[in-house]
Amino acid sequence: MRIAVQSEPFDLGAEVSSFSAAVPGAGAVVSFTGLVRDEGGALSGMEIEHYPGMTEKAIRGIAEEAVRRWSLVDALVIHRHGRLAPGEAIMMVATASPHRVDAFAAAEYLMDYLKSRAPFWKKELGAGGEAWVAAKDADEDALKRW
Amino acid sequence: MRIAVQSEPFDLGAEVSSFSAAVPGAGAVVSFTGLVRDEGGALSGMEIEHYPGMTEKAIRGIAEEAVRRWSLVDALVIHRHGRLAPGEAIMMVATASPHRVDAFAAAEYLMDYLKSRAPFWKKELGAGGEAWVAAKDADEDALKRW
Amino acid sequence: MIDVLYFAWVRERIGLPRERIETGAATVAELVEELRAREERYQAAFADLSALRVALDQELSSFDAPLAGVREVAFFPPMTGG
Amino acid sequence: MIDVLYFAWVRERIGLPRERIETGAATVAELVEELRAREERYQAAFADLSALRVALDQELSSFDAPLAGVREVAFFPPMTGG
Repeated sequence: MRIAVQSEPFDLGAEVSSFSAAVPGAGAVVSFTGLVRDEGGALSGMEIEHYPGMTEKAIRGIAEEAVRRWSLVDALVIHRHGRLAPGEAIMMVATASPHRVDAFAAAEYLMDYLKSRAPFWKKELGAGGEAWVAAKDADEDALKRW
Repeated sequence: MRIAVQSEPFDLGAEVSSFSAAVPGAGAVVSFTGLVRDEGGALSGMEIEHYPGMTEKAIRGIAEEAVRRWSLVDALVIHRHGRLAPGEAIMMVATASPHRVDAFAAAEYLMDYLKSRAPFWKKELGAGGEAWVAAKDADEDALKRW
Repeated sequence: MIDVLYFAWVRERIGLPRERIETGAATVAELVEELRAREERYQAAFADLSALRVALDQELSSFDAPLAGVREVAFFPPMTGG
Repeated sequence: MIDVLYFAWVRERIGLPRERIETGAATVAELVEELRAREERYQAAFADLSALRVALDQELSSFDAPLAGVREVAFFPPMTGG
């Protein structure tokens, strides 16, 4: 299980490729990638702040819980911080399981918890200025299904 | 929306990479890949039969329904037929949406329908001989949630 | 004349992937009866219809569907894609 | 002495990312009261506690939690990762 918190870009294709090449016994691999939207050109980018020290710990706790709940061969989380341009990948998760249902459920669980329980804060940068992204009630509600 | 039915291997990383690079407005990309399991060395491979002509049509119908149901920027389905070795990718789907919930739901919908409504038949090849994979009641039941 | 296609273990039991058949059957079920009456291997393939699926002109259909106008009938077990 | 960290708009309102504070506060809520009493910018940051989250030694906690033994307190808005 690899967890990376970094300012550098990552190569999504290479990560998915090497992850799925090293999961013996897995029949299903799911990946999720979050991209910076351009909002039709209204956004010039995004600035992501995080809490060094707590971030890695929080993500590891979430990933370990996913491994306890589902039959996972492996899991991967990469999350960037700092300045990102529209279209760039913000983060990714990947899960591998013998069964597709587990791979999907674990990936969605990771995403729901990373959204609301990992200490990242997004600020949108646009022509009209800067604005912190507000947490959505829907994201908090999404945790209740697990 | 690209749909490919082919005997040749595909490059999962390259597909995920080029798919996610060409989805303007998308904030979420989900991919699923099905791999040939080795069942602890008991399987020497898999032979996948399909119904040329109907296969492409059935997959396109499933993908078009996914586009009607969810907010998708794009979708991709690649499915192989013929002889595959353990660890090889059998198929993949990818979905891109402004929202993660839609990207996940559409990918799961595609997978549930491809499992039971696209004309492919898997045969496992092992030391103990060959055996057609039986359809699972759970896979048929999975369609009811949509 | 109608094209009849067989896939997976249906194909293996009957011993061929497709054939052209002259039939007066009004429905899929009647066509199955005609085939069963032919030879043992068709009996073996069509022993349990609940284990089979049928497509008419490449669309999933049912055994009570009419054959009028249909050019291609395919018989196969439940699909196992993905 | 306790390390107090601020993130996102809490950091921006207070104007610094962290500071060391001498406090006799028994709970997080008492610490917040002390900070509010200091200056306008703390008032602005802590105006609505329902819009804030707190972590004690890098674990999410609550405003009524005791501070005994805690070395690091962090205040921030609801997280927006992923």
